[in-house]
Amino acid sequence: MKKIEAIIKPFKLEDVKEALAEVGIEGMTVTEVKGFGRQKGHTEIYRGSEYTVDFLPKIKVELVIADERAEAAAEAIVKAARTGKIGDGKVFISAIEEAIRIRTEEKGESAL
Amino acid sequence: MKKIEAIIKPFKLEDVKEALAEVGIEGMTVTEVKGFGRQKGHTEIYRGSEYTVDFLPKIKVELVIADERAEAAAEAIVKAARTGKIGDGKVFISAIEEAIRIRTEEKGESAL
Amino acid sequence: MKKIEAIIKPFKLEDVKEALAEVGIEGMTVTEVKGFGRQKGHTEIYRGSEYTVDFLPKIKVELVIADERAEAAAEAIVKAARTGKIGDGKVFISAIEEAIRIRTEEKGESAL
Amino acid sequence: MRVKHNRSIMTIMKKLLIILGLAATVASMSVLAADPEPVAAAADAVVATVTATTEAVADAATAAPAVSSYEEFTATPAFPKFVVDNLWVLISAALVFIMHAGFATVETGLTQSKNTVNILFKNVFIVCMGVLAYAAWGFNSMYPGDNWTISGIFALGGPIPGSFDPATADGVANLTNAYNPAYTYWTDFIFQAMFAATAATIVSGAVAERIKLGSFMVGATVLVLVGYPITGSWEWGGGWLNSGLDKMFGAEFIDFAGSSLVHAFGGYAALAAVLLLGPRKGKFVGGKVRPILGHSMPLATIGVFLLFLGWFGFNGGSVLSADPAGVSLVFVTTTVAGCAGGLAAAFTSWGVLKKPDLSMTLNGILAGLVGITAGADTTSAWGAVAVGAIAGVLVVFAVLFFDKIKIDDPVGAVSVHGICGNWGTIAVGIFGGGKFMTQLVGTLAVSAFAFFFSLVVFGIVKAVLGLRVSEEEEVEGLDVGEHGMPAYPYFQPVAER
Amino acid sequence: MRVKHNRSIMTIMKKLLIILGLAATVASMSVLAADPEPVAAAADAVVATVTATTEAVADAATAAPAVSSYEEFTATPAFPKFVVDNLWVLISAALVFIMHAGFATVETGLTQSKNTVNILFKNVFIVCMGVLAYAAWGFNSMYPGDNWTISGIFALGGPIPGSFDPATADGVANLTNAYNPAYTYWTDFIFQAMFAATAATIVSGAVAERIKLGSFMVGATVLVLVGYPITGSWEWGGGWLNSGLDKMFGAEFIDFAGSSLVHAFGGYAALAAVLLLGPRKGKFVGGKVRPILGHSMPLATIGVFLLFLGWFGFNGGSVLSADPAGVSLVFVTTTVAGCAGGLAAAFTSWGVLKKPDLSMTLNGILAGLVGITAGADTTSAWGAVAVGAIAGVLVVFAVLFFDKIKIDDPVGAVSVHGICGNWGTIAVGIFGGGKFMTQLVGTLAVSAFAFFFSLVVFGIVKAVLGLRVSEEEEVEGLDVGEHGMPAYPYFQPVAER
Amino acid sequence: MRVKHNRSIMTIMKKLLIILGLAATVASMSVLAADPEPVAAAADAVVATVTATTEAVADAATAAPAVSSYEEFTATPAFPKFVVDNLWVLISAALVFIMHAGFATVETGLTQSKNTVNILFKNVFIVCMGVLAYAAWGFNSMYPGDNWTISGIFALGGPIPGSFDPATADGVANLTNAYNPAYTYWTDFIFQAMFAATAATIVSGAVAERIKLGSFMVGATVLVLVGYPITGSWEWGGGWLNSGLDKMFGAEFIDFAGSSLVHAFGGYAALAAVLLLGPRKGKFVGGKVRPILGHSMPLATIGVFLLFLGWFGFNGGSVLSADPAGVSLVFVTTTVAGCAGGLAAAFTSWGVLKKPDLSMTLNGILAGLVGITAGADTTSAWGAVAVGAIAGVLVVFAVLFFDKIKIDDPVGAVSVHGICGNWGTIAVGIFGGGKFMTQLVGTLAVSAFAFFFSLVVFGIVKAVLGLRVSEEEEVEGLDVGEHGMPAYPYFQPVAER
Ligand SMILES: Nc1ncnc2c1ncn2[C@@H]1O[C@H](COP(=O)(O)OP(=O)(O)O)[C@@H](O)[C@H]1O
Ligand SMILES: Nc1ncnc2c1ncn2[C@@H]1O[C@H](COP(=O)(O)OP(=O)(O)O)[C@@H](O)[C@H]1O
Ligand SMILES: Nc1ncnc2c1ncn2[C@@H]1O[C@H](COP(=O)(O)OP(=O)(O)O)[C@@H](O)[C@H]1O
Repeated sequence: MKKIEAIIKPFKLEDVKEALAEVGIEGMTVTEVKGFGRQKGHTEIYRGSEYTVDFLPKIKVELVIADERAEAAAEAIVKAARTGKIGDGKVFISAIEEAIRIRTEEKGESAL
Repeated sequence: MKKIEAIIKPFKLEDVKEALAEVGIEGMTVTEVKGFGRQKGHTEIYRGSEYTVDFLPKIKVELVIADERAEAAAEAIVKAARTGKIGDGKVFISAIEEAIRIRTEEKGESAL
Repeated sequence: MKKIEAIIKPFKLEDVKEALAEVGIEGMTVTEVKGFGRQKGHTEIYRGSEYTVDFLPKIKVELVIADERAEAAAEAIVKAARTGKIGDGKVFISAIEEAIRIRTEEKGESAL
Repeated sequence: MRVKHNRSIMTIMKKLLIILGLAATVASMSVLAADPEPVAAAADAVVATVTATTEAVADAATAAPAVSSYEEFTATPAFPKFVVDNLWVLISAALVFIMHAGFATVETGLTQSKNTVNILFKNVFIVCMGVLAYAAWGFNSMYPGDNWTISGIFALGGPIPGSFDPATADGVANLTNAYNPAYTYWTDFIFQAMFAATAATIVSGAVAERIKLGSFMVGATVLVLVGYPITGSWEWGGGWLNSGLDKMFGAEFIDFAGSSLVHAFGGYAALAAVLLLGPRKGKFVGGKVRPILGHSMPLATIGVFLLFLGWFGFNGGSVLSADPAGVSLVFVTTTVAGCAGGLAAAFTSWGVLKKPDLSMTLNGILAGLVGITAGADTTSAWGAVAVGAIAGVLVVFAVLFFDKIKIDDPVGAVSVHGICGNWGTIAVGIFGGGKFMTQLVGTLAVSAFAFFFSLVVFGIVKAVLGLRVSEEEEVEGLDVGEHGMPAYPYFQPVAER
Repeated sequence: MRVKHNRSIMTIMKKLLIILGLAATVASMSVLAADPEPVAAAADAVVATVTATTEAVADAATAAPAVSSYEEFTATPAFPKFVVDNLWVLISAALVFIMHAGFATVETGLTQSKNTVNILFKNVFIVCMGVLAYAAWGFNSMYPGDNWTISGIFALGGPIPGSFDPATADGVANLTNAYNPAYTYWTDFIFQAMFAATAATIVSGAVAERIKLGSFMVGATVLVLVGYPITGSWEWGGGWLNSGLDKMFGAEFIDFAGSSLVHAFGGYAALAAVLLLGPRKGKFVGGKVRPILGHSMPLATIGVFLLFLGWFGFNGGSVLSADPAGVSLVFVTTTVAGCAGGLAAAFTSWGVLKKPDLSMTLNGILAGLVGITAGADTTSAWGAVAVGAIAGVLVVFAVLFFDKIKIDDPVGAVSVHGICGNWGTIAVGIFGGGKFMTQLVGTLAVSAFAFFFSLVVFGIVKAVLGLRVSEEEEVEGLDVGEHGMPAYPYFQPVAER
Repeated sequence: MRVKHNRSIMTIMKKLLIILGLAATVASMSVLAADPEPVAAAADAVVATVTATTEAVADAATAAPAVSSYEEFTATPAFPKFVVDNLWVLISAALVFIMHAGFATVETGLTQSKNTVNILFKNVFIVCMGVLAYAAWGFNSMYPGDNWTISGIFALGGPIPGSFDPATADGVANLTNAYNPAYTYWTDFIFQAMFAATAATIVSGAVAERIKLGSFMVGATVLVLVGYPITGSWEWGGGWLNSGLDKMFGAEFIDFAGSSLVHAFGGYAALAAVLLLGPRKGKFVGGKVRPILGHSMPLATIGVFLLFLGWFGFNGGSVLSADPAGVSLVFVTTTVAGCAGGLAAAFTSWGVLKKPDLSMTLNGILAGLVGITAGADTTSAWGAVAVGAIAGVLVVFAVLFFDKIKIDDPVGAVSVHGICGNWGTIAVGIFGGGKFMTQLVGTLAVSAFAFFFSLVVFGIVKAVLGLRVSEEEEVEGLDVGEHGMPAYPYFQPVAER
């Protein structure tokens, strides 16, 4: 199994969710994160003093998926999350050794 | 070393923590996440318009652990987090290559 | 590629960010988490009843990086995040199989 | 005393006293009341004269030549003073109104965010329902004049009139000093109506985070509609408490602005509801108290400030005129008692609990205010400091005590309003113009009635509708369960936005 | 009616009526108004006498021997009553002021957290600008006395004077009952000034989360500076609405405290701005309504409590004296209407939408208050309950209706102030002291003017400056976009702290 | 001027003037004050007559035949006016009370969430302590009558009496116009007491997020108990400032409601404390200012609205009667000055800092209000606009200036209350009824005393108890460190719930 982690722009979450649904993905977990990258933060002013907001709000989408479906899922995410502007985010893929569904104790791919 | 990631129902955190303590686990990191899965969200109404809350509040528990203790830990989590109702969550296990304790620079299992 | 996950004390984030910038790292993702570990939580009182805060606020820094730079990065983090007091946190390193830059669909190390 | 008509004591009173004897255990804090005489001496003189004055003014006013229309009345010499008095009672009504915003925010701040919409809704509902219920029934039940159903004990209510014609005798009877030396019928009604909902609001805080919305709404409505006017009629309506204790104890019962009639009533009604309801899941686990933290201290603090502000109208308006000596004394006693309560609770919590606890300090301020409410017009300034300070200490121990006996009251409503309502009433027999025994009997009577009435009402509601939300709903929060709506949807579905 | 001077109706009025005919479609809710006569009969008597009284008092006062300085005036018998009356109008001004805090919190609570600084800034700006604009121009444009530019229709404004010398005739003319039987020039100005900004504040809520800051500021300033005083002058300034409808419909137009002049004006001005602006991105997606949740229900609720409090001054102060019969009736009608509106909306939403919706209940309270505003002094207590309850039902359906026709009003301002402002004005012809047709024509005239005036103003602003922020800014929030500052920087750069 | 008794100037004053000369550097903004004469001319007439009037009324009242009891007094013709006057001062006290809620929310909103419980606790403590300290000592120290310890400079205080018997001469002396033409002893006390705590509250905001709770409590108590009454006695108590500057500069010092006595006192006391305390960790890093963002703009905005509301009592009540000309002018000047301050700060921040800064705009409103406080009764309406607008500009630059010189004042208290308190006092010599030099000397004297007194007090506290929390506690927040309690426990231990 693979784990796909995608860092995306927050307002793209709905699109990504729908794109994943289209390729048949039924489960995912999302987290609010802050990202630091090429997309530089903006300068803001508070009571006369400038400061830089380096960390921009992003959403992390995580899903564990059978090996053979990983590529399709990654592709779906990339397509749905793209705006073409800097800061669109990344997709990372890694290996997962085991998955367990807590409710049923099913293991492996059938747990997803 | 293994990393165990468990997505559980928020009100089960205390039970899971205690179950892990019983099998001798002393460290973990938890995150507030939102989950999308078979457990369908509910429909709510705001000012007359319906909307679906797809993403339900979950807690992610992460712990890194020596290979041989991983199974016991996963089992403890599964037992403690189970309610038998849909949406109980998942446990994922993956490999960790290195761990460092920042305070002492200890490495490997002794860093956990 | 490697993924470095560091759990650090919140007020060390800025130092870690700067240390990573010095070794040339340009991207990272941070999350607010709660940690449970050797650093015991404190006892607080609310309306006359004591309770223990087991979970302490921490920051998780995640970055994906080329294999050869992983060690330097981990070292930079450890140095910057250390206070020498209990609860300084951990660094975990694992393998990442693929990375994609959403904006350009670049893959592998060039996506970082 | 807000009596319109006096009635002599009834024999039924004696039966009630038996019930009261039993109820005395409920109010175990009576031990606190020591020797009633010392401090009150000087204050007695004050109240006597102020009362005399008010009556003198009243006499003067009513002695004015009868007028045949409101217009004529405006030309009488009594008119300018009538205008000020009436205005002050109206402004006080507005101040008491804002207390509901205070209750709403205190209760919201001291409970969890997942139950916020529910608490806000309940508080908003209570004000709306309370005023209308009082208009439809309560006002006439509480102030029956001569129309008692059971003399001095109970009167049927009924709707207030819709309008008066100022050009006729009807208008004169209700819009001039023929009705009251200091205010019109409308003013009387609206000031009293603002008080009415308070009792139910107090209950709302104590039963928070687990009561079914519909069940609460039904129970609270019956409390305001039927229960509150009954005990109210006993004293302010001229019933047995107002005129019946003199022969027995050598003094009438005094409850200036409602330490018992409003606050203890609410507190003991809340206690009964809480007993029927049980503690929140997770509050008492294995013999230990697990605190459930309030989700916003700024809200709780704003609420206490608003309540304090409202108290200037609650107590100040209860002078029922703008009499300078009376209102200014009441402002002073009210303020210093609230401040002393706050300091006392702060230092008590610091000493006993090791940390200066903000939520206890806030409770302490309210405790001091509740405490002085019965005797705000007859207590000396330094007596008020004492009354408030004792209330502030008392409330901390009361909160600890109720936790110890596993009675779960998220906001401390029973301690603040019940216990300190009792204390404040009794304190009139110590520091104010009353007699200890009369005050004790009076506050026990009101508290016992409130307790048993509420027990019956919520008992029936429990049997018919159920009182408590499902465990699942309690865990997930009543906001989504009862209202389908979170209070703070921070992490919204963000698509296309 | 706050007229200083009366002027007879102009022929130009007829032309206006043609426009109104067209505008009638806008106010499609007129169907709701049934038979005007029944309930109002008794109330008529009330209003007649109260008015008579006020005038009598006025006569008495003005009949007092002329004085040559303010100092002399203070020794006249009319002085004590003048002091109270004046004081009450001033206190009312303070209460109306606090409504701006209410608007700010309601609007903030019902919108997203990323636009919070922007909304707060707009509301703060509006109060500041509103008062100063009214001082510089509006007051004199709205109350022209005999200085009409187009008689009964429009008057040029100009700055208020800086000071009066109480030792001279100028002081007597402006600081004593020579100016008004009940208040000084300054009191008159400040009370009116607090009302002035309200119209723009109403617009602020409706256009929230997408309008450019600068464009809003310009448009709102023109509304307050020029637009609001015009319709104000028609009625309160003694223009054609005040004195011109009698012959046509057999009754003058009545708008006691501004259901039309303030609320409907604001509501329809908002409607025009919203139409020019379009809905928020993501609100209407593929024929479906996607609700955008308000970010803090406690803020919204605090806001409604503050608005309710302020309404005691808004309506109570509009008696323009502390007349006991008048002010106490207004307190009662205002309160019960607000409460009835809240309950009606709560149960309507519960019935129709399946859940008791807090935000609808809050809108219902405001709807009830807006509804009673036109007739608070001439409606009976139970008539006020009816007016409020109907407004509470109406507002729920109005909100649903505007969502259905894809008009995006985040806080329901058009429904609460526009629709219920119309309803309240018409209700004076049903439950209060007015005639149905006069009331209908009056409210349509004001609404239509507000709508078209706002359409022109914001139309020009749109052409010159643009109205809407960029899509990107809308997504990221106006707080960072317009102000470079988040409202809740929870996750701050934490280094070294 | 609130003097009860006048005393002639002392030679000791000269020595003080030497200290003041040195202190002049502290108040470097004096350069801003231009030609004192022009605008004030017309306004002079106003104040003269209003004062004359008030005195005339007073004379009339005191000329009334002596009465032997309060009851008799109520039958005198002076009574109705006395009732209104007294009522207005009491209502004003309630309005000033609500300012403490305003301070609490402004300070909370402009600081970090981890220090919220601490700030709320301090503010709640200050009100409670302030009122009681004033009762126990301050009132009598500030208004010594003839009981000066050092004539015109210092008087020992002592507790207020507990009660007056209205049936006796004592009652007449304190509860009737024998005490004051417009209010009772109690009213006088409570109105003044509400002011007393303000000075310490101002300090609270400036030292937020790093001062030890206990140390602050001790220091603030000494400030309120001892310090504030001293400068208060100089002017309002009839001391040297009130009666000593006439011969030197040809005019008495004027500080109507306390631009200097309350605000500058608080601002300069805060400055001294901040200097002893040092900036928050992380505020100034390597020569650069790193802003530490306030955690809730809605709280800050609510606070400013509440403060503005309270100012109607602060300034309006300082007329010390309900005199229509006086109070209505004060309402107008206060309002327009606050509004002008807000707009001026908004546009200044927009121009200078490129973005319209909400927190600066809020500061600007407060600056305008502080500015007009000294001359609210003697400045023309448009003069008040100028005073407020200048204050609004000034406050923006003052905030930038203190940041530049590395003085860390989280909420801008020194700028708003200190600098604009100075400006407002001096402005009375430009736009109001005062003389420039007198005003300058007066405000410098008060500011210098406050600064040095606070320096000594907090210096001793620092030596004995320490002033600053540990670095670790500062990083983790004072809520957990000092109170063991977070303000917003969002992520609670959730087991079983
Ligand atoms: N090496 C990395 N490891 C982890 N997260 C990263 C890394 N680089 C970028 N990110 C995340 O991706 C987001 C977008 O990256 P950025 O460099 O700003 O733009 P782009 O993805 O268009 O190259 C960042 O805000 C950060 O959250
Ligand atoms: N493939 C997946 N990858 C990552 N997280 C998942 C996946 N499937 C489910 N989850 C997480 O587990 C939670 C529970 O899953 P769900 O399908 O609702 O119920 P169950 O675990 O009982 O099958 C989800 O809310 C989501 O957070
Ligand atoms: N085995 C583990 N797996 C995951 N996270 C851990 C583990 N052990 C500790 N942590 C994280 O590291 C933080 C610090 O650990 P702790 O044991 O308190 O101190 P130290 O790092 O100094 O040994 C914890 O709060 C927790 O977030």
